[in-house]
Amino acid sequence: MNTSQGHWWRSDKGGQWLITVIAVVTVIVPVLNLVVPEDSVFHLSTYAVSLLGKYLCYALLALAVDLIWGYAGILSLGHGAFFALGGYAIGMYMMRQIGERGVYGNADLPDFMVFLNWGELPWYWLGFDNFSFALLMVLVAPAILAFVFGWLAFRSRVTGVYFSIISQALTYALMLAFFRNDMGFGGNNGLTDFKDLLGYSLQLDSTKNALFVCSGLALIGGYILCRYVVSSKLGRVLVSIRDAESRTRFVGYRVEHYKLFVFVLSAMLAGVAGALYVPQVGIINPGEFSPINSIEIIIWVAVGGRGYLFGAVIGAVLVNYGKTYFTGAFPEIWLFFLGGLFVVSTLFLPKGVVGLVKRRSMKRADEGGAKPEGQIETDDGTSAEEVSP
Amino acid sequence: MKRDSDKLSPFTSRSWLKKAGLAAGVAALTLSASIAQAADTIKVGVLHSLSGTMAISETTLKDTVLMLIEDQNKKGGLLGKQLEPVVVDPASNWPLFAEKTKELLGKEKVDVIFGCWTSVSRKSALPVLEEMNGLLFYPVQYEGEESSKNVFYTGAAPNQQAIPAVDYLMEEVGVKRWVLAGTDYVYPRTTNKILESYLKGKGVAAEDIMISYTPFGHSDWQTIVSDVKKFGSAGKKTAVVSTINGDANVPFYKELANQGVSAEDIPVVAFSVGEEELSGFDTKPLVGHLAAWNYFMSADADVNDDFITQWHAFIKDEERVTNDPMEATYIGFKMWAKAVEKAGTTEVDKVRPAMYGITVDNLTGGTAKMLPNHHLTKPVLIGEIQEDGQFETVWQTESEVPGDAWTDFLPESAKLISDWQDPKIMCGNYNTETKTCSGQNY
Amino acid sequence: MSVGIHIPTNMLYLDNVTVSFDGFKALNALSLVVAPGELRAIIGPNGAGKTTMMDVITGKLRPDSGTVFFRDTVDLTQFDEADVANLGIGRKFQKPTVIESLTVEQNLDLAMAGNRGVFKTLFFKQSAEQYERISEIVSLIGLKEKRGDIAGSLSHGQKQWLEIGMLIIQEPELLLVDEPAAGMTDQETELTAQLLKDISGERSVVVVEHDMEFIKALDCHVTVLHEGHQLAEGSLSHVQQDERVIEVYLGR
Amino acid sequence: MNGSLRAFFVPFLALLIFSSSLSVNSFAQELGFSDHIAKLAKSKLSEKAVLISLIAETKDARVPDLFQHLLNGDLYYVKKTGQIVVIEKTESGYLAGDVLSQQSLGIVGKRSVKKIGVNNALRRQLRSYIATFNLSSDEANTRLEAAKALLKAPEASFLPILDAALVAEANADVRSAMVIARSAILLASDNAGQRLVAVNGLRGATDKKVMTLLEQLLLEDEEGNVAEPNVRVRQAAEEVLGSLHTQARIYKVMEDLFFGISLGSVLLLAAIGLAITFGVMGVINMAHGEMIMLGAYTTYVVQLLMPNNIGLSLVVAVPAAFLVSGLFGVIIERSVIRFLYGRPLETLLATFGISLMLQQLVRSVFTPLNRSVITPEWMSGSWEVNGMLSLTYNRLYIIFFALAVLFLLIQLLKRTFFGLQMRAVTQNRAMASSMGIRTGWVDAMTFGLGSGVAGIAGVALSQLTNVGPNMGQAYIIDSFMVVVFGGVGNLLGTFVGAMSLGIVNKFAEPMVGAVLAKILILVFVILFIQRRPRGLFALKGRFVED
Repeated sequence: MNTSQGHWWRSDKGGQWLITVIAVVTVIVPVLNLVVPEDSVFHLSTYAVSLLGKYLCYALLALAVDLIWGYAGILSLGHGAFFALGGYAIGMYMMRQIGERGVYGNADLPDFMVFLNWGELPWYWLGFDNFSFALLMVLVAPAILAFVFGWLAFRSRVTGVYFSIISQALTYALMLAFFRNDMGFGGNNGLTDFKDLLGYSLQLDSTKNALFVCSGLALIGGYILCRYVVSSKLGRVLVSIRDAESRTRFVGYRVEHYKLFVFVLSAMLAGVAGALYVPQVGIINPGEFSPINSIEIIIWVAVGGRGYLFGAVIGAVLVNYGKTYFTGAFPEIWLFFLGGLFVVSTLFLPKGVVGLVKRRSMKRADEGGAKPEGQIETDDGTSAEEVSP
Repeated sequence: MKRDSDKLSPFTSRSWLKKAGLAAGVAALTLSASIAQAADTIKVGVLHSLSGTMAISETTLKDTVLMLIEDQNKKGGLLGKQLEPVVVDPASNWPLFAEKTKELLGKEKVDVIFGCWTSVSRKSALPVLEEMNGLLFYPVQYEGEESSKNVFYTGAAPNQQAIPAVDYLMEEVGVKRWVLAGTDYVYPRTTNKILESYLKGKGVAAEDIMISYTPFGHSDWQTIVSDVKKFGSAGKKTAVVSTINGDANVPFYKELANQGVSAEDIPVVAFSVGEEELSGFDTKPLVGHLAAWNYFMSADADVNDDFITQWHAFIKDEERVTNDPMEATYIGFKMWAKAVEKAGTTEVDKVRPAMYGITVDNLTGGTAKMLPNHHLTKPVLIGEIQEDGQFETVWQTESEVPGDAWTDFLPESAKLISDWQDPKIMCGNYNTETKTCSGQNY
Repeated sequence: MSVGIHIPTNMLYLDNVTVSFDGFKALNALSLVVAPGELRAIIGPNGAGKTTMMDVITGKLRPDSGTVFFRDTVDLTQFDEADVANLGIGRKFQKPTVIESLTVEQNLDLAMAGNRGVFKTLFFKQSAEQYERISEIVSLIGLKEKRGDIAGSLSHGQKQWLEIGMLIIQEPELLLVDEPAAGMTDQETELTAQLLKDISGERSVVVVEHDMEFIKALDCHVTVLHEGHQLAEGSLSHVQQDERVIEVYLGR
Repeated sequence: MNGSLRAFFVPFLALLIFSSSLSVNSFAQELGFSDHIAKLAKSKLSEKAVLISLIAETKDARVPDLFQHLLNGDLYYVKKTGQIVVIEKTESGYLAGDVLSQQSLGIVGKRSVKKIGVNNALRRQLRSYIATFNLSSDEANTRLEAAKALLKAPEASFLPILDAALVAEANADVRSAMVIARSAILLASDNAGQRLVAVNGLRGATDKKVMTLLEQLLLEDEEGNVAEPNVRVRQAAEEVLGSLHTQARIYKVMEDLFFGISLGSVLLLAAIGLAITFGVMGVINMAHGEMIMLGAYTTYVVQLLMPNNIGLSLVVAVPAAFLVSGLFGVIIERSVIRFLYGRPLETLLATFGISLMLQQLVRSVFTPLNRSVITPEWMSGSWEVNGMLSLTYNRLYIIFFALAVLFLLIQLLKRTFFGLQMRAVTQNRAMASSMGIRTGWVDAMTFGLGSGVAGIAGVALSQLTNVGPNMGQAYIIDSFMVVVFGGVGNLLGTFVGAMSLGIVNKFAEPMVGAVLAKILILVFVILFIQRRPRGLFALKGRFVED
């Protein structure tokens, strides 16, 4: 029997591999960067460290999306919003940390407020000079948004494409709102020019490596958390919601509560990803809210393979590596490659890269019943409900 | 069935070790080895978006840099070495500007970067430039309020574009009532703040200033144009100062024309509409509206004719236009080349001091001089749009205006000056009241 | 009508229920009483309102007018599907709806009576009794060998049974079963009828069915629906002789 | 006085009056027409203003034409000789004609001549002169335009000529326009009585420019002195203004409504193709915006192919755009989407990839720069209902166009055999197939139809906004909002959805600004979907559970 609770790790071979790789990378990358001398062949540039750190953050974000899409069938086209909110929360902390070192030397106000003649710090900036508060907000801000939005949507049973479209509207509205300078988040320029985090200069290689390690650990932690959730009975309720939402209700589960729970959890993970991302790339601006970004996240998950968790991680890294490579190698035509990749992967890899590998290995060793948990039967977010006579 | 057993030991030690070893090998192979090559060329980074929303403007600048490099190489390169362009695409994605800057400086080891268009892209790249001590030439007019050691700003500061334009309207056209219309982002916000303060200083009453912001890519201007019409019917000569960004301009001007607002009634002076933007417009309804720039393609100068000829030959299209940011790129490139020759090296710390005081001929006549605040002296031209998409210069400053990094019309900013040459100052934001460099000393 | 042993006099009491879609009355002043422990069959031609009635009872649809009482006191129209399920009403759909990507065991585990709270399920651990309970049910529905199999791999009939098993393990007081015999072999049909008869008594069972053989096998009270209201009620032989029934339904 | 007599008399009078009323020094007066003109070549803009007055004063018969050429920007001078010429741009080059001798000089090199530039002040001056000449036109419309033009720049010097024209004028509309123009001029009179008469003469004029003129009377200078010293005139002006303001408010509401309907029709056009590909077929078509873009680029290409028939080009572009976008749609459907039916979210990914590729395609073919699509004459300008309310032609046409497209589409779906097949396939594919409908063909045609309609929308949008690689992106989210808000699978819902969003947006905009209005609309849609999870016109009943 492959469902018993004690086995939730054992059965996750892909996850074990993934965590091993991430753990090794998390250890080795800082060593290659900091310890190995620069002229060595094995030296890793700081540029590569930041790049890999960015990939890890994207991977965590993809994981968050796979949790709701792969397991609960909720296709959010607005998950970038939670990522961005987490990023803004940590960005606001770092803005406050600049203190007197801003260009106007004004300790009370961020630079962009100074030259736009703001009198005082708006109330929603209060508390952000405290790291713990900011950290709390990294989780709370996305959680509140997800809770309110999810509560409204799930309660009135907005499902399928309707949910997708209004989640897209949500992130679009937030993007427009954050673009407004009147909002007090730096408008289009966003928050930038960060100096340090917890007193450590962001320009130091050691800080960068520390952030990289944090990203690696967060990804591992996030993965274990997600794996635990999807392997629990709650995870099976989610799958049941995904496959037959109406049926699940008739069994007595309050579908909206479950969806809300996993949606909020996913938003918080996305927030953490954003919070780790921003110090590594050095800027957060409303562009992160743009609907295109959220669609891209979905694509990472789809390319990697939806509903396996580790598939999302692999997809995020693959697609982003592809982007980095193509923009450098074929700056003029890289969109052809990227667009083509999406088309080809939906046509020929309906279950993503992971699905491809699984299918191969399953053919090789066909031991009945070894179908992975979370394998998708219905390939769309709308649940396959009963059909009337 | 086992329950709760060995839950906390996901990996047996053997498999763990095996996997770790394999993973380490993979990681080491794929991630390491960015070997610096011995430099026998001078690498020039080009950091302009070739895709995404900004590609429309930035692709031209990429081509301009490539043309200048090709030209320089024909002349024998610099310091006896050939120039080698390294083009990357930050894809109109702001964090990607930081990443690509890192790539250019860290991986490609370029000696100088020409790039960026939007302020946010520059702000994104800035910390990286400062950290890795790179050198960026930024060729676009912007809101000012910045003077980094590692950036040379070859576009106009607000005092080289917005303020002269308003002066012209006030003095030559007799405008008494002002509409400040802009896209809601930092450049229009800052420019409008500066203008508002400037106009009020000139005795314009608050009710004679209307400020209106619109989202990026706004396409439905009916209401705003109708409001402008209404605002302009109060009996005083009215003008619109437009900081409307790129794509929103076409529908804006179309709506103006269709609602019967002609340049003779309510002229619009724009800071972001140049020849290249006009080439995408149906210009007939725009005739007579104004733009303020430091360069017009129609400028009557031999050096300009040569530049246009060279551009047409390079791009293999006689119809292509030239514009202000291209001139700024041209000036920046020529200055950098001169400074490298002067310093005898491409090392940033030697090239930078060599930059101050270097002069290059403007394409409109006169000379541009690099000031110690990393801005240029520039002539300011006001042109009226003609039906052929060119500008007719209707007014021009007597001499070049020195660029001011910190505007005098915002209280906090007025205190600051920038000087990277004066050993007593040596910073980008020297507070003249406290006699210190406020903030971080970069 | 069998006499209930439980305290409520009626397990289910629909009073004058009307539901309309864009002017079309799916249920038209329908009244229906089901006693505790009763097995009741409901027949009627397509569009008679059978499924709509189920939807109203289980809280999926709100009636335009009328009330639905469960155990005399609980007005079901005030609750949604999950509430209704937790009150003790189970429903089986016409098309077998099991969670195909979960195993037989997991399906039963999901349906098993117990706390449905989010955090309870997150930290849920199966107890030995629960394991035994599932064992009982898989034996009952004849899926003992398939306990660990993915539900999607079961045959149609097996899925029907699994769903019935899920209903039983949910321990409802009232079961609503929609065409359980559809697509089953004769032998399976017989077994299913027997199963339903077995589980009624302890609980009330309402079966909607087309298959007359099956109804006959159930050997219970029959209600005939037509155009949203009750046309006749009584034993199968009784209703089969009703003129109106013959006209609208059987007579075709 | 008959027409020909007027034609002779009025300009003569006009020139006579100019010569006597303009104060120019006697030395200048002696110089002839040709001398002034020669000076135009190299004088500064401020000098040109004086020269233009002087030229007008010469009463030369060539003056009206000359001014028109100067205004149009086809007056040039030959660089070497300073000779003033009129340039006609022909395909073979610049065709020059001497202004003085009116003889053709043949084709000249582009670089050998230079344009005589004018600025806004000069244009206004020229227009006023041309208006005075036109007051004597045989065409009533031209005279009406001339009178209206004088209202824009009322100057005392035009009074005699206006009076003369008034005497000759028989047409009531033109007369009233002339009376208003005359009153406007008289407002600047030194005589308070005349000013009072003028103010009263403006009573009943429904015109914004009249409002401007009256406002000018009431302006206060820095010391708080009102421009109009006479209290009675002020009171009369305030009174007239009051009624004008009331009218303006009413027309403002009508204008907002028009704006709203116009925005609604743009949204409708953008969304209606999606209502088919997404609403009817269930394909989450992220490449919808690019279909619009292809339609707009088709318009551009059509205009390139027929540069001399811009007016006709749009008419040609509509079917062309339908075919181009429709063809792309069919190709996309056959090569990608047909493998993805029943998996709507995968169509999202694939079509998103396609949209990236299409964007890059036009970027590679047409460069990333915006393309200039010309607005034909018949779509420019506005229909002046009265001086307070004018409706722009392009918007008007687009409203009608959108309604026509909607109507035709509904007819197509309801009344044709293809529509029947289409509905059959989307409602029950298996059944339709078993009845002998070629479902594959119907799918391709349906997707092609949706894409083609998007292409048509592109033609209309090319008249309003940029034609560039990113233009599709600007409409995709709005389109989805409209379709979802209206109710998926319901063209009428799309129509009502588009119109209500458009109107709400336009009424909110003056209150909260453009940015907030847009945000509010989005929030409104989000909240609305909570209330009605399947949109405004949701299908009801059991069968929607799919």
